[in-house]
Amino acid sequence: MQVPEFTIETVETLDSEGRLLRPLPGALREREQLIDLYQIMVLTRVFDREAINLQRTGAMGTYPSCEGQEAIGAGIGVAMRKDDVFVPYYRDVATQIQRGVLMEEILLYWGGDERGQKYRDQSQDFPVCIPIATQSCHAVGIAYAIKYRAEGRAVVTTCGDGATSKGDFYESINVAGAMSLPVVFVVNNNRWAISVPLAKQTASQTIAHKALAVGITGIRVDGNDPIAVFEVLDEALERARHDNQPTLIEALTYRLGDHTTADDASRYHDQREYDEARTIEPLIRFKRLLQNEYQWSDADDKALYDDSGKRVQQAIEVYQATSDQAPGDFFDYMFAKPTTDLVRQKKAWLDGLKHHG
Amino acid sequence: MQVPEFTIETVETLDSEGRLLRPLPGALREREQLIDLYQIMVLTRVFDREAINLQRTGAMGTYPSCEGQEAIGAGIGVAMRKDDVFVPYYRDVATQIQRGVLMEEILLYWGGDERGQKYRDQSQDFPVCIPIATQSCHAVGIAYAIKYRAEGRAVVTTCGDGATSKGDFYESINVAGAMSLPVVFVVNNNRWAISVPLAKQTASQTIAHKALAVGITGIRVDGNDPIAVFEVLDEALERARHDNQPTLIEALTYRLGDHTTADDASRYHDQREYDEARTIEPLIRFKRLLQNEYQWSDADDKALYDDSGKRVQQAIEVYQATSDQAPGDFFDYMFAKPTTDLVRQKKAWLDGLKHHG
Amino acid sequence: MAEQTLLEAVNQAFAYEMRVDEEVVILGEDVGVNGGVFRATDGLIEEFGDRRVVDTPLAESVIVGMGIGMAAQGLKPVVELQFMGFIYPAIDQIINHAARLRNRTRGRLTCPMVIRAPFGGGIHAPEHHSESTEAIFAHMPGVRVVIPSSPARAYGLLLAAIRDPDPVVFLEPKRVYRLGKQEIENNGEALPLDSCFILRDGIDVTLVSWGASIKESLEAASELAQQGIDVEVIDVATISPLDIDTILDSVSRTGRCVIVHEAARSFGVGAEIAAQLAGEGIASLLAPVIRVTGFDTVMPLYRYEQDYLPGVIRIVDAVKQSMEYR
Amino acid sequence: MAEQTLLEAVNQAFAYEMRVDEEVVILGEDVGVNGGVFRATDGLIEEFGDRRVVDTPLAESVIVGMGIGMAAQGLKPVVELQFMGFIYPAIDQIINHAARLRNRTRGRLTCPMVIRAPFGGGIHAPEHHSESTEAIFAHMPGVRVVIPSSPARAYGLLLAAIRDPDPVVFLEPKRVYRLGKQEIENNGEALPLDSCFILRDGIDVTLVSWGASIKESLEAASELAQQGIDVEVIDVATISPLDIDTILDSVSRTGRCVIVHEAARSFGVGAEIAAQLAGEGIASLLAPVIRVTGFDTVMPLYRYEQDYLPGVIRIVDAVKQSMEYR
Ligand SMILES: Cc1ncc(C[n+]2csc(CCOP(=O)(O)OP(=O)(O)O)c2C)c(N)n1
Ligand SMILES: Cc1ncc(C[n+]2csc(CCOP(=O)(O)OP(=O)(O)O)c2C)c(N)n1
Ligand SMILES: [Mg+2]
Ligand SMILES: [Mg+2]
Repeated sequence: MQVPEFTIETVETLDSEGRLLRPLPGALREREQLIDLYQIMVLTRVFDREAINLQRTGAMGTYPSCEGQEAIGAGIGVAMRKDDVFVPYYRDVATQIQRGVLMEEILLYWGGDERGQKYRDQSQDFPVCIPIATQSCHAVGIAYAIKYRAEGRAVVTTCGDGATSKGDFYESINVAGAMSLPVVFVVNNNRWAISVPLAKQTASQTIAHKALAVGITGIRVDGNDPIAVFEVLDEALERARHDNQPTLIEALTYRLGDHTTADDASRYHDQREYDEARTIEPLIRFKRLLQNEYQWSDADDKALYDDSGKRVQQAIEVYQATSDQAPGDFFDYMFAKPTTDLVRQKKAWLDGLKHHG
Repeated sequence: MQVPEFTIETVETLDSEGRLLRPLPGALREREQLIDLYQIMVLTRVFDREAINLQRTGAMGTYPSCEGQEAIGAGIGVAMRKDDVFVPYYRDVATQIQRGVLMEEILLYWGGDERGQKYRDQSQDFPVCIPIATQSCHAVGIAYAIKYRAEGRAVVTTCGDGATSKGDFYESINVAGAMSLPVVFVVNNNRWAISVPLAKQTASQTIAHKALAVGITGIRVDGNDPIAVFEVLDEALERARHDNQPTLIEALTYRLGDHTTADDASRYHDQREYDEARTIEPLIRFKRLLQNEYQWSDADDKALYDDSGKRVQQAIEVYQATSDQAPGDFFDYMFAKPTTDLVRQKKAWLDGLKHHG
Repeated sequence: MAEQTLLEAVNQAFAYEMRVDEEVVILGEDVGVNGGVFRATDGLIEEFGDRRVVDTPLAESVIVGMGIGMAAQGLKPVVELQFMGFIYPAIDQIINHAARLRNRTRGRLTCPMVIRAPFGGGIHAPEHHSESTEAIFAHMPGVRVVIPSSPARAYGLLLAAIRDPDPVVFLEPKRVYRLGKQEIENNGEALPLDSCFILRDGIDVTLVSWGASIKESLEAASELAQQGIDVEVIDVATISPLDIDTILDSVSRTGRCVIVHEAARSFGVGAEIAAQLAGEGIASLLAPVIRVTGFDTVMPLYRYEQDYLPGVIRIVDAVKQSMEYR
Repeated sequence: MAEQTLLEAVNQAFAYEMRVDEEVVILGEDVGVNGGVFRATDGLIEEFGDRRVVDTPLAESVIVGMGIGMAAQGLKPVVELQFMGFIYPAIDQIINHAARLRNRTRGRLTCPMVIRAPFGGGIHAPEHHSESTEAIFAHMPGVRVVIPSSPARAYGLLLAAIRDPDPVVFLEPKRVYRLGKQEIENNGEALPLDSCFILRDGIDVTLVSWGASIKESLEAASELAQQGIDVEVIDVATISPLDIDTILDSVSRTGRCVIVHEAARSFGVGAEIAAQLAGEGIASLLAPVIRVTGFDTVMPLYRYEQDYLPGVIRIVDAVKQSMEYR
């Protein structure tokens, strides 16, 4: 009569000490592959820190750190194929970099310039989405188009735990289920929506349980473990590409930074919980795995960080050397062909500029 | 790793022949009580038929028949207390009548007159809600107010199966769960949303499963069985009143009419499914129960139908004798105190009326 | 070539375009087997299948949102929202995404989508089924708002909307869905999306309207003609971007302007037209601009809806009032 | 009596009213422990508890929808939506329910609710955080739209909004949240919800604005005064219902009107004001009504937002242009 309680197990491959709990998936058996995974996490971490610095020094606007969520992004990026489509939220630096978005573009966007979402080397992925959960709907539509043309591709879309309270999230997973569409929803469960902890967000036992409401597969994965994330994504993407089966994946992690640079988490954080989360964050444990099993030395590590630092510095230089948009550029992308009225508005604006210098 | 499949049993007390499958609940042990339940179903059926007639003859506007859903409405109405609050959708004639809404008011509303929602004898219940699932949100707010004042009352809100695809439905059940509010959501699963069958609406195994997404109790009940509906409502309402526990109830039934008088279900209905649904509709089987167990005679039945017919005719007479609203009445309920501009707009309108007669 | 209603013209435009363009996909509630609650998509699922004529779950936000995703992939989704009163859950997707995708990505991704909804009062419909809120959409930079008022314009403008590379909110005046027929050549010719239509030339007063109110505007013009007042009637049709030049030009000749719309008066589309007359057009004005509109109230239920709608009498009065002003 | 910012004034109005009225309940995202992302509700959860200052799940539609249910039960919910860019999922609840509940039930149920949202650009915020779409709400019959532009008006108007028996959309110009302080007596005195505020008397031109643009309007007026042009500055404040009489009266004295707003120009609130000048006010007008506004584009990201916002230079130019017109 009543719906039973039951537990959804969390998929893991690493324990908190970085020890392997079970064999590695086929696609990640090589040392190089694991180092690639680590490398993207480190690059993301270094980028993230520098982005925060840029904001602090006034060289960039508000920025949402992805510290702690690098493993999710890394796992998604490795699992996706180039011709799949990624529909991100705003903490997806790791995946976006892998998908060809340039670091300088990410900086440009948070630096208040639309050209940061033009993505020179990535034509199909959606830009960062700010209005929470709205992107889930776009992912469903892209999946429809893929299925319509029988292209055998898939869509991955991300969001946060708070986003799962929104109608758009639910409507999207429901339509994906009802229409059987090739889309994977990855929830970054970092336990907070700004200051609101998950317990206030929903009474559901897990976020993976929400899959039951719409009849799709629900999976819970250790989001601090990029191998496990890769594994569940890889499987989900195969189901999507071959059988048009959608999946909801809850990736468990913790937001290690403030919500954004405009936030002060000390106003509401639980310090003990935070300290605990720090001990199981993805980079430390993955480094241990490499150290224990793959002869990864401190020197290797330092070299990787140095190299990442250089790449990020280069991106910052390109960002800072980017010339301004042409004056009044913002008038030019409203319609394919500028309307009479916009032509006039732009002319008036340029005239004013000329007049006043 | 993956969410398991499991079955939610359907609560039933009557089989399709009207035989009792288990003992009656305490509150429905007396013959009179059962007859009351039957009486409200019959009255609703008669009202519904006459309302359709009124529409057909041009004496009333579009009307959504509730044929087939009388047992749900009857069960809800009997289970609710006077000081609970009802937040209906548009097929809730049975419950509304029990809650003091006058039949002539219901006619007046569908006859295109706002006074039909003034409800002379019912001060707190919400009016009929047309924008699908939006009412679920109101129910949550009412439940918040009740809990805020620790009044030990509860809210019941209804919607259709199609409504469960909407963000508002999900956001509401989620908030009810997260905040632990005294509200019962009853989904009238009549298998259709206009022409869209449930299978196209969602892939979830049952609608009761959706409760799992938000961590509240989910129950499935035979919606053609008013005793079972009463029973699950009664329990849910107690949980709500005493423990602020929300419940989602899926009441299984079938839409026996067109969607509304503006619809033609023959364009899309599955005739065999429909014929089958006819055989298990609530009135026939409840009559069998009364005949088999409570010496209900054909004469009793005829008397009840006649009496219901008379009551409905009286309501129709009152409806048809209702004088028009005062000219320009529609200007007067926008704000507690009319604004300067509305006073002017009304005056201009009345002047025009005077001028042209 | 056959006589068609506005509704049939919509249906014919669909059939035409879907035959020539595989990328056109219709989606919405009840658009499939049922052919839409007004039958605008009648018969299309039979011809094009349920891949291209898609019955969706009841969820306006994701319907429009998925349209955006489809459009970004190069499909040309035409979304039907059953009534304008139910478009609001999708506003977020329209204003925050459809209208901005091109700009946000500097042209990398675009949104060639049409969002159709029947609107307006006067058909004895239930609560929430009779509103006119085109002004809300007109105020959103990046979406076009188009309203046909005749079968031929419905045909030509819908084709244009589907072919347009940007999002179009296409509002259909349901009161005239089946009122009056017109011969339409099914030749796939689109109409421009940036021009008003002058339906009747006149020298005394410019009467500006759109949608179902065009009917009463033309009737009023005929009546006024008998009284010796020569009214120019303009169907705005492409509400946004607005072809103000045609209106300014007309008023520069007549000196007088009456604007008619069903929507609530304040902050309605009529306000923008009047505002431009108070700006650019001021030197032409010989009389106050008069707006004959719905009132700033909820649209009454059907028994009283005629009290709300701008009828011929109110239009005629307004034109005369304008003429009398010196 | 202390000097307060607009933000502090909002906070103080809350504290005042919540002390005297047990029915006032605040709800929204992060309004509790965090005190709201701008700190408008700072400290309130400590004083009034989490029953009365309620952190909700992230779901704008149900936040407003539950406010309606609470209000119908006689509570006085004050809902915070974090930014105007995120108000759209709740529009359905506002236009279809909050605005109509009294009318639909002929006064049986009412909706004494306030919906607050910070709005406007100029603070270097991310995408979707800088829009001004007050016109959309102004066009909804049955809701009031109120925009304070100073600490004192924020205090008095918020108190009035909370006490008002009908729904009020209360938009706070976040650019001036912390810009400038004002002494406010915490006496619980509300300001009227149906009157413009004349901030500066003048005889040459009427300058009409609201929200953050009041700042530039006043600056422009000072600058123009030095050039010998005497500008009357009106803060509309209560956008809807609009106190047009005060504006018409001013223009009847000056003969010239310039309207300033951040929102996109077309179909904005300025259009309604100009339209009334083209109607009732036509005889007073000595010059075209000029609108100095945002453009019909997406609000640019922060690096270019100043290009979009109506600054002092554009306002001064417009006033001079108006003065030069004969
Ligand atoms: C519709 C909407 N409402 C509110 C906001 C403001 N906001 C930005 S991020 C955020 C919290 C999101 O939490 P979650 O989904 O858990 O993602 P996280 O930031 O924790 O990664 C809120 C409320 C928004 N961007 N969009
Ligand atoms: C938001 C919204 N979208 C569309 C409609 C049009 N409409 C009215 S009833 C209905 C189907 C509702 O189906 P369901 O929820 O199953 O209830 P039922 O009518 O079957 O009882 C639709 C689509 C509406 N009223 N509101
Ligand atoms: Mg989170
Ligand atoms: Mg149904």
